Parts: sequence; structure tokens; C-alpha cells
Amino acid sequence: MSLAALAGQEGAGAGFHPVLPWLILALPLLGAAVNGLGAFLWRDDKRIPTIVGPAALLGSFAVVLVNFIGMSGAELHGAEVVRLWSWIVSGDLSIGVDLQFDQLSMLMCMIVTGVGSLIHIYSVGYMRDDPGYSRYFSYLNLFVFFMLVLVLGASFPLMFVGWEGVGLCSYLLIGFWYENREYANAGKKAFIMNRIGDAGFLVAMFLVFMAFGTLDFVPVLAAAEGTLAYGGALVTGITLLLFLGCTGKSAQIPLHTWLPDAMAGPTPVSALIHAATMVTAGVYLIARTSVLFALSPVSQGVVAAVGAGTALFAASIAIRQYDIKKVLAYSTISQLGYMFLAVGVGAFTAGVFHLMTHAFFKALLFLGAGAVIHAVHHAWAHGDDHGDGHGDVHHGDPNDMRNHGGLRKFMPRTFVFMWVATLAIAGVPPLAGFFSKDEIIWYSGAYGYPILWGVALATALLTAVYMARLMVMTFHGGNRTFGHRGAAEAGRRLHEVPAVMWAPLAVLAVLSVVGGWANIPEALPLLPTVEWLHHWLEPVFAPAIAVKEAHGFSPEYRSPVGGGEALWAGISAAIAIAAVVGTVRALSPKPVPTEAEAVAPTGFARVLHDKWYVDELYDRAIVRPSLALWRACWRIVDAGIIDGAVNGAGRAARLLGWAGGQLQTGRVTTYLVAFMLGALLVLGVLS
Amino acid sequence: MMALYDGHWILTALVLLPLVGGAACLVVPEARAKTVALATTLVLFALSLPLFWTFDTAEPGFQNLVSIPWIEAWGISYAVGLDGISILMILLTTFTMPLAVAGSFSYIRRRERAFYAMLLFLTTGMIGVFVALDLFLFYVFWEIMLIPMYFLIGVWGGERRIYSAVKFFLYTAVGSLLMLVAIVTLAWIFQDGSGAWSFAYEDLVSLELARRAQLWLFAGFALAFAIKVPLFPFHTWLPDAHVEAPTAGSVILAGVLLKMGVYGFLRFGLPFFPAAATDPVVVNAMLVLGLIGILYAAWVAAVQPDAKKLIAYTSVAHLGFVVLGVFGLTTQGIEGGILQMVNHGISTGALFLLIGMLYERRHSRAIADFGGIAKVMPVFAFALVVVALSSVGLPGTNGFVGEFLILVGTFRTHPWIAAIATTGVIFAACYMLPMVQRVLFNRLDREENRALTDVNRRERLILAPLLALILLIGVWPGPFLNRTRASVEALIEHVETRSASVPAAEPVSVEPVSVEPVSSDAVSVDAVSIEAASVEAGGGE
Amino acid sequence: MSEAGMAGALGLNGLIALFVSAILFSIGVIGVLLRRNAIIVFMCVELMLNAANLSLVAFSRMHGIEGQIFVFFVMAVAAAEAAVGLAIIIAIFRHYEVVDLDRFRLLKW
Amino acid sequence: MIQDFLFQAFAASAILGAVIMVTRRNPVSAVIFLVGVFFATSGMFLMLDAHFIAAINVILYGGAIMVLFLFVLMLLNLGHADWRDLRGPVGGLIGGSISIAFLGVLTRLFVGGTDSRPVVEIAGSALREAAAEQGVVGVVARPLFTEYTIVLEVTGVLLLVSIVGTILLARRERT
Repeated sequence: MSLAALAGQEGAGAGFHPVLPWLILALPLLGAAVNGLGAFLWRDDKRIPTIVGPAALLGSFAVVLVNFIGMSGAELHGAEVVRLWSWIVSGDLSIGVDLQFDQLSMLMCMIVTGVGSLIHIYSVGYMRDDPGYSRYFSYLNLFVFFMLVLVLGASFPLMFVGWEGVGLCSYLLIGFWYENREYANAGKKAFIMNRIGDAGFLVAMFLVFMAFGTLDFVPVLAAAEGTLAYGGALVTGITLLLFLGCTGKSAQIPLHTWLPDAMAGPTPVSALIHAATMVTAGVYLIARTSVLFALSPVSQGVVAAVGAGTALFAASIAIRQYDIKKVLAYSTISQLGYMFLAVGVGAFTAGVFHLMTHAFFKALLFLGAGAVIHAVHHAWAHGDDHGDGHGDVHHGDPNDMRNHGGLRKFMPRTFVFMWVATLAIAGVPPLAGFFSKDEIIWYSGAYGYPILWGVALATALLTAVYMARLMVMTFHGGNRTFGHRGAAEAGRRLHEVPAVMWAPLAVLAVLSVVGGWANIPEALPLLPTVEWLHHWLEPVFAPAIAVKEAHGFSPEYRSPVGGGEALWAGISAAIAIAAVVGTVRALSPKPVPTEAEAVAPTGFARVLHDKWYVDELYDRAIVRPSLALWRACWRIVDAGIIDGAVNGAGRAARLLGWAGGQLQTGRVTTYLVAFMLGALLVLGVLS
Repeated sequence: MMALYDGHWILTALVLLPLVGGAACLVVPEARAKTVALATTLVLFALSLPLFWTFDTAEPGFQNLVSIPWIEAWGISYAVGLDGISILMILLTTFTMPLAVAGSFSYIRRRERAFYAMLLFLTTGMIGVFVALDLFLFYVFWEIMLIPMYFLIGVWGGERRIYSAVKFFLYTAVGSLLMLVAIVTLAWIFQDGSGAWSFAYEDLVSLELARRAQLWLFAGFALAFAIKVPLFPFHTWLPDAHVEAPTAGSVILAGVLLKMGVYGFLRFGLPFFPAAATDPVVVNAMLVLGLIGILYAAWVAAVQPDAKKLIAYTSVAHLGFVVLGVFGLTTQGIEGGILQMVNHGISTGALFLLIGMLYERRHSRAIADFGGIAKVMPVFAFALVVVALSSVGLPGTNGFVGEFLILVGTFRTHPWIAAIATTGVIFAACYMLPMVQRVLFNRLDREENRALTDVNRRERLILAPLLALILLIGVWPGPFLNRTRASVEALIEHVETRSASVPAAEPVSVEPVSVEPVSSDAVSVDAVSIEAASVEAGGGE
Repeated sequence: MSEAGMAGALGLNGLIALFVSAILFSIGVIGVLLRRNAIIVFMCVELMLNAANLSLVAFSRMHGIEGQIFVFFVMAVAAAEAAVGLAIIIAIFRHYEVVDLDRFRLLKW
Repeated sequence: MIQDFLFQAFAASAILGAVIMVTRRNPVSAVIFLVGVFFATSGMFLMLDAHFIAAINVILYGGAIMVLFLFVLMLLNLGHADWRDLRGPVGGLIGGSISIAFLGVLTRLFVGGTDSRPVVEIAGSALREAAAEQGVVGVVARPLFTEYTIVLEVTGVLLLVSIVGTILLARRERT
């Protein structure tokens, strides 16, 4: 197939047929295989991974783009399913390796391969000096492969393949520098916490199969309304279990603690996996099964409440973090909370919209942070002739914002791009985040959740504050990389990152600006693309919206305290701008202590700094008791009771044998008595 | 060549070949024994492989059937055959053996002739168990297996080898003796009804036993099988046997021997005693024991300091899943169970091989003695990670397909048990990942570990087919599931119809025979079912 | 057969012989169990054998000549046994200088 | 009549001899009284028409075996009672009760136990007639050398083996 054939399709304006669907998956997989082989065979040759890694992604992106264009020109209602081969067939259960092409999956593919390509290119610069270069690209390509399986999978189990596959890659990449015990632990923690959610996903699948007799999305979603009672226990159970899976994958309360630890991985990984793509899989899952969620108002409420709660909770922690990546990690959790709020209240498009814009600006923020870390790390490393080695002991943590400051002078491009992303996430018009976040806030009010609406607004304020704080601490004021008086040395050693790294930043910056224009609200018709995304996704979400409307859930176009969409858009924009300006004003004059000089915060600030002690709580309440129980099982039940019984039986047999042996005195008389008695017995029986 | 496969003699050849090879091992020079053994097992594998293609997937009954009278006075015959339940087990055995032999090349340094002879004699026993269709013959093979295994552990084992070997032997012998009683009783009941002795599978499976008799006889069989599986709380022989056995012994133990318990349930337990096997109390008891096995073994595994013991406990957990699938009594559950047995053989066998390779280099199995090995043994690390992921059932590997089918199937009949069992996937991660981390990752902080050499070519050749199968079954399990389908569906059909028509023991106190609502997929199997028997024998007279 | 029948077939003497045989046997048992001198125990065994012979002979009047044939063989075996037994006693005595049965515990491994 | 009296006298003396023999502390006198018992039983054999058996009982038991016992006693110099070889009260109780039990069981067996068994009756007279016809030795010898030849031969082998065994056991180790 080629573009010409595609043009033919477009001309026909009729059905959509995916072009080379398998290639979308095959290219990243091939890349992973080649790079993986390279990790063993040509470990020191960096040319092949440099080419193969990004090329696999770009190729995949190209195929996706062709299909995306083809789809936009075609009339497609429902989904186009392509079967590659049949996978698990047993009795009445039949699961194929089927790829589902619809507007939602194509949009996600665009995000995954597009942002993924940029991050691959960036990685070429970021990971240049790493000895595990080839292995890194292998994992990264493999991740994209699994992410695409997740997105394109046409059935619950196939999606689950991607779902756990990305978890695996996340595990491998978080623990990429496996020699550091902390990093390896973080990877393990991520995998296990994800597995808790995955167990929920699995049980949800079993329920779906019980109810529908199939696990393919298309028939399940089509039959959902007829099969499951609205608000019934079954659909609520299914959706809540699915949501349990989402909380694991998307780091929502109560399974959120792995994501901040996951920052142990290389920064581009954080950008790709832990910001732009994998962690949004939960949102994607809910969007994919929107009909099921629409059928259960209880689940919807739970999703929305957990989302809003997580958003506020994580934002509060982000305010008091010093590690630049931790701030962004909590920011990600918070933004994911927004997305769940959106899909929870029923504004599925808004959720996906925020997913998209978030992918742009959060990837940009992470890559920018990576650039900063890269620069600081190199500044320190070069002075010491200390080639590799991560986390330089002489100076401290390159991630710590107290070791940054005033980087504006040394990294002007990064500085600009980061500010673009900051304004975007803070919700300053006309950048991407303004449109997407505002839509979520608006709909949460419009669908009649006043408390969640208030929480969302408060979170918006906090978002602007912590992001502005991050920018001030990193780029403004005086430089602290070499202490307060190390300006000269800093000038010599701190440099802007190479083009291969800032170029992707530039692209993402552009996307962070224009990304929001994909779905201009009707109330603010500033551009001709009014509600474009809404229309694009309509075929996917129409059934769910229909279900909700049939049961009286339709948005009232006013906020809980009155006022229309345009007014409240203005108000939230004003809040964002005011918060950003106020924070910059408030923090800029204050001198920041370096990491070495810092004193531990006290009071409530300390609670926030220590992340509300959730990790400690889990450790005391779950991890340690579990381990104690497990040890008891081993030592007491297994070695004590069961083996005790077994060995006891053996000992009893031996005792019996010993007792029998005592009869054998070796004296003739004993034997004679026994013999006589025996003879007596025989005679007695005879007589 | 094809005539061999049509002509039914192939199974006999598979049984006899290792015997001949083992005898040859004993007489050749010490240094040649391993070559002879490897050649024998490779030929065996090559000989068995075409079975996979010549197997008729539409036929639920036995294929390649041979039945020759042996001890006619007692109705004992040499009867062998294979069906969808046994074919994968046979192939798993013949596949595992060359790997086990090759994996012992540098591990076994003394009494090599006897060692390889024992391995081959063991092979005869294992294949015999899977092909035997006469209960007496089955029992003979079942017991024959014990002897070489006893010596493998007791002679070439670790420090506590004698204790472990005796424990293994006694544990399994206790179970199998009760099974012998049950077998003889079955034959006696048959003789009582028909006037002639018979131990033939098809004769005995056609017996219409009273409910009470079924329960007792099932208990006799079930204990033997439960010990072999091993089902909680009969599992404590396994960790000891695994830890002390040489690598090949562990591989075979995990790869093949543990399958015999579940195979026994499928081959004898369910079809012979359908009313007992569908009795709610029995089913729930088995499921709960399987469930306890899954969770409990995972917990105990998570706190083991010894890598081999950890893997041994994971076996208990995996086999718990299999038991769950079998007693869920659905097509998916049983097919998944059979597939999971294959998967477990591959992945756990591979884990034991890998730990064995580490042991050869470092003479330690303690997890704490390692760390950072990935740095010096990258290929080893890759293999261990893939195998570990297969063991935790990551989708895309074979482990997932089996576990998924088992859970889906069991969920239909026993949703709560299956739902709780699903948490087993969490604990699987809890035991496997820390082990992987503490062996492969973290800092390479021990001087002894710096000098470790990566796996050599022989070891790579051993690991390659295992890794390939892990991925192949993970993405394309179709051919494997295909071969089990007809037999499994016929088995379920048989159990359902026969458990519904079971006569009660005493006509006075007729209990209603409540049958579990087995899978709704009423696939009508009209073809030849297992009971092609002509003799109708009543049990109650 | 009733008691009278037995008496009829055997005659009174036959019956007496049987009782004597039983009494002699019991005396032999007492001797075997009560004495510690190996040789006397041995002699008591011979007494028991003789008692058995007596009953066999008595029965041979009822059942035919086979009883006596049996006695013949018993005597042959007793002769062999006496020879071997005494040889053993001699061998043991050489080693332990005593024939007290309670002084040695040789009959176990 | 006189025969019956003789028979009962033999019986009484056999029992008496046995009691004395068991109670003698001196082994030599025990041997002597045992020989007496053998003579008494031989007499009983005679009265029971087992003439050949009576003869070899005297020759074999009374003569050969008992002489062998005496030889051994003399050889080992055990012909005096210088140690208590009677067991204590516990042993006496056990031995006595077993012995009485034997007596009871045997009596019961001889008196009432043969009820159900078929019996081919050959009166003492039939035995006597056969003896008159074939001679007292011939009565025993004929079946011995016809029906029981193999057993007889085996007994011969047994005796041979016992001779060899005896020599092996009793021979002094040559050091």
C-alpha cells in the first residue's frame, strides 16, 4: 500500500481500511530486537542504536500518520478490526491478535509515536555517554511496541498484553541503572504496585467474559446496554475492578506511590513513560470502555472523586518538593487526576483532550528538566575528570533544585521552552493546558459535581504555584550549582544542551502552544477548529453519552455558582495568571539555600515535604506485617507444623521400631517364651 | 518412517529406547556415558516429535493404541496409547530430557555411568506413566519412577541428600500404596460384576460405581496424586527434594514428575469417579487446597533465602493454579491447566537450569551471595529475566496463556475462588522480582562474583529452545491448545453425563447428586468418547 | 468323635498315653523355661520330643502305621539336633567358660 | 490285665522320672533320670504295639544321645551343681503358667478336639495282625522303603550335614 492508494480511499470518501497495520507494531519490535541484539554483540558501537532506535519510531509514526489522514478522510463509524492471527482459542473463548482502528486508538497512536519519536531523538543526546546505550534503546523501542499493543488491542486480553508489557518496560527502565539498589527497588515497586491493579483488571475481564461470552471490545461495548442493568452490581463491579487497574497504571490514590520513585529512571523515560504515554493508559482504558462506565453512576462517581482527590493531594505535595523530577512526578499524578475527573464526570472527550495536551507539555517539562540535569551533571563531572558515574558524590544531587538557580543565563533555549510548558500546564491562555484543563473544570461543574469543581479549581491554583516555584528555583535568581559564590566556575562549565536535545524541545513547545487549539470551546470561538476533537471522537463516545443522557446525566451549561463557560474560562485564566505572577514575585527576591545548607522544613510543610507519609504508612501497615506473616508461614506452618507432622511420623515409626527391637534381647529364654506362647496360640486356635 | 507412526509401535519404542540407552550407559567407559545419554535422549526427542503432527486433533479417544495380553489370568495387559491429555506431557518429557542431560555435563563429576543410566531409566518410567492404559501397567511405571529418582537425589544430591531422598520416597510411596489398594479394588469390583478380571482402562472407566464407592476410591487415588502434585499440605517433600537434587533431578522433578499428579486426576480421578469429582465438597476442597497452594506457597517463596528453595515453592504455587483449573471443570480451565503444566515444565525447568549454572560457578545457592551478576553475565541475566517473567505470567510469555485460561475457566464455576486466586499474580511478582533483583541487579559488591564467566555455548544451546518456547507458546498457543481440545471436551462431557446418572449407594438414603453447573458451552461431542467399552459392570451388586 | 469314641478307638491305655504325653510335654516346658543350664534345657527339649513321640505312637493305633514312621524321623532329626546343639554348647563354653543361658545375648545382631 | 497294670506303672514312672529330672540341680543325675524316663516311655511304646520304636527309643535316645550328653558334661566338667540354675519366682510364674496352659490346651485337644475330623479306624488288633504277618520291623520298614524312600534319603543327608556341622562347630580353632 502506498500514499497513492490512500489517496484513492480518500477520494472514495467511503470506508476506512488501515494501511499496513502490522507495520505500526512491527517496526518498534524490530527496533527492540536489533538494539537488544546490539546490547550483546556490539555493545560499544553506538551508531546502530542511534539510527535504528529513532528510525523505528519515526517509521511507525509515518504509518500511523498515513492511517490517521486516511481515517480523517473516511466515513468510519464503529471500529475497523484487523486480525493478525488467532491467539487463545479454547472452548467458547476465542481471542485473536486483533488490532482495533478507530478515532480514539489512532489519536493515541499519534501521541505515542509522535511524542515517542521526539523523545527517542532527545535520548540520542541524553544517553550518549551511557554504557547501556543499546540496551536503553532496546527497552525504549519495546516500550513503544507494547504501548501500541495496549492502544490498538481490540480485546481486553490483548490490551492487557500491552498493559503489562509497558509495565515490564517501565520496570526495566526505572531500574535501568540497576547497580543502584534504590533504583532497582523503585522498578520493583512499580511492577508490584502495577500488578495489584492488574489483578483487578484480570478479574474484571473474567466478569466481562461471564457476562458477554466474549472479550472483544466491539461486541462487548455494543451489547453492554442490553446485557447489563444500568447501575447494577455486575457493571459496577466490572468498572470498579477496571478502575483498580487504572489506579495502578495511572498512579492514582491509593496506588500512586510508585510514580515518584519511578523518577529513578533516565529522564527521557520519565518523559515518555511516566508522563506522556504509559501512565495515561488508565484514562485510555476508561475512554475505551466508556459505555460500561456510563452504565454505572457509582463507578463514575468513584472515578471522578478519586481523580479530583488525587489531583489536589498530589499538587499539595508538589509544592514542597525540591527534586525537580519529583515535582514533575507529582504534577503528573495531579494532572492524571484531572483526566480521571473528566472521564469520571462523563466528559470523556475532555479527558482525552487533556491527555493529549498533557503529553505535549509534560513531556516538554520532563525533557527540559532532563536538559537541566544533563547540564548540571556534566558541569560537575567534567571538572572532576570523573567520566561516568551517576549521582556525583562530590557535589550532591543534580536533580535537586537547590543546586540549580539562574540557569536562564546558561541555557536560554531550555529556559524559554520550559516557560512555555509551565504556562501551558498552569492554564494560561492561549496555550494548550488552558483549553483542556478549563474544559475539565467546566464539565465537572456542568455535570453537577460542585465539590469536585471546587477541588479542580483549587488544584488549578496549586498547579500554577508549584510550576512557577519550579521555574523560579531552577532558572531565576543566582546560580547555586557551585555554591553561592561559584558564579565564575558555573559560567565556565554550564552550557546549553546540544541541538539533538533542544530541537525536540522546540517541537514540543510548539505543540504545547497549538495543541489546545484542537478543541476550542464553542463559548470561545477564537479559531475555526471549534470542537474539532469532540467531533473527531464523537463516534467513539456517542454510545456512552447516549447512555448517560438516557438516564438524565446531561451537562447543564452553567457552573455551580452561576455564570457561563466563557466567564469561568476567564476566571480560571485569571487565577492561573495571578498565581504565576504572584509566585514569581513572591519567590524571586528570596535567597534559596543550597542543598547542603538546607534545613528540614517543619510543621505542615514537613508533612507535604514527606508526602503525607503514605509510603511509611504502607510500609508499617502492609509491607512489614505481610513479610512477618510470610515468614511465619514458612517457619511455623511449613517447617513447624507440616514438616513437624511428617518428621514426627518418621520419628514415631522409628520409636516403634526401637520398641520392637527391645523385644529382641538376644537371650534364648526370651525367644523360648515367645516361641512357647506362639505355639500355645496356634494350639489354642486349633482346639 | 510414517508407518512407524501409523503402526502404533512408536509409543513402545519411546518406552524401550531409554531403557536400552540406560543399559548402554552402564557398559560404556565412564567418559562416554554422557555422550550416549545425550544421543539417546536426542533420538528419543526426534522420534517423539512427529507425534505432534501425526496427532489427529479431531479424535477425542486414544490414538496409537496397542494392547497385548501380559498376565492373562488377572486380566493385565500391556496397553499403551495417547490422547490429547497425554500428548503434550509425552513431548514435554522427551523435550526436557536432552536438556537435563546436557545440563549435567559439567555438574556431575562422579559415578557418571550410573547417573546417566538412572536418568534414562527414569525416562522410561515417565513416558510409561503417560502412555499406560492399563492400571496395573500404570502402577508399575509409577513406582519404577521412584527408584531412579531416589538414587538421583540420594547419591548425587547436596548435603542433606539422604534426608531428602528418604522423605521424597516415603511421601510418594505412602500415596501410591493407597492408590494400589484403590486400583485392586476397582479391578475386583469389575470382576465382581463381569466375572473376569481386568485392569484395562477402558473396562474400568465403564464401571458404574455407587456414589459412596466412588468417594472412597477417589480418595485413594487423590491422595497419591495430591502428594505428587504436590497439593498443600502434602508439599513439604518438594522443597527438600528440589534443593538437594542435582540440577537434572530438579529439572525433571519440576518439568515432568510434578505433572503426574494432575495427569492422574485427568486420566483417572475425573473419568473413573465422576460423581466424586463433581461432588461439591470434594470440588471445593480441592479448589481451596489449590488456592491455599497458590497464595501460601507464594508467600513462603517470597521469604526464602535459598534460590532453589524459592523456585521449589513457586512450583507449588503454579501447580496450585493447575489444580484450580482442573477442578473448575470447564474447557478453558482444563485446557489451561494442561498448557500450564507444559509452561511450568519449561519455565521452572529453565529456572533450575539457570540456578544450576550459577551454582556450578559459585557453589552457592544463597540469594544473598549474589548481586550485580547482570554486569558480568549479561546473557545469563537476559535468560533469567525472560524465564522469571514467564514464571510470573507476564502476557506475551507462555505463563500468561495458561494462567489466564485457568482463571477464566474457573471463574465461570467458582468466581470467588478464582478471584482470590487472581491475587496470586501479585504475589508471584513479590517472590520473583526481589530474587531477580538480588541476584542480577544491585551493586556487584562481592569479589568472588567479579570473575564469573557468562554462559558458554553448551549452556546457550540448552537455554535457547526453552526461551524460544516461552515466547512461542506466549504468542501462538493455538497448536498446543488444539491438540488437547477434543479429549478435554470429551472428558468434561463424560464427567457430566456420568455424574448425573450415578447410582446411590443405599437405595434407602438416596442423596440428590448435585452436579456443579459446569461450563455453559455445550459443545456436543458426538464422536467416539472415551468409554468405548463393551462391558457393563454394575457396582452395587 | 465323642470322648467315648476316642477311648474306644484307642483303648484306655491309648488315652492314658496321650495324657502322659501331655504331662511330659508340660514338664519339659517347665524345664525349658525354668532352668538356666543350657544342657538341662536341652535335655528338657529332648523330653518334649519324647512326649510328642508318645502321642504319635498312641495315635498310630488309631490312624495307622504312619504315626510310627513319623516317630522314626523325629528321632533321626533329634539325633542330628542333639549333635549340633551340643557342639554349639561346646563352642560357646570354650569362649565364655559358662553354660548359663542368661549370661550371653548372642541371638541378636 | 497285667499288661494294663504294667502300662500304667510305666506311665507313672515316666511322669515321676520327668519331675525328678527337671528338679535335679546336678546335671548328671538329671541325665540319669531322663534315661529312666526314656526307658519308661519305651515300655509304653511296647504296650502300644510299637515294638520297633520302643527298641530304637532305648538304643538311640537312652543309649546314644544320653551318652552324648554325659560325654559333654564330663568333657566340660559340668557334672556338679555349684551354681543356681533355677530361675526366680517371676520366671517360675511365667514358666509355670505357660506349662499349665500347655497341659490344658493339649488335654482339651486330645479329648475333645478331634470331633470333626474323619478318622480311619484301625484297631490295635489290626496293627498287631500286620506285625504278626510282616514282623515288627517289617511293619515299619515296608512303608519306609516304599512310600517314604525320598524322605528317608533326605534324612540321611540331614544326618550327614549335622555330622559335618558338628565337627566344624566343635573343632578347636587352630591358631
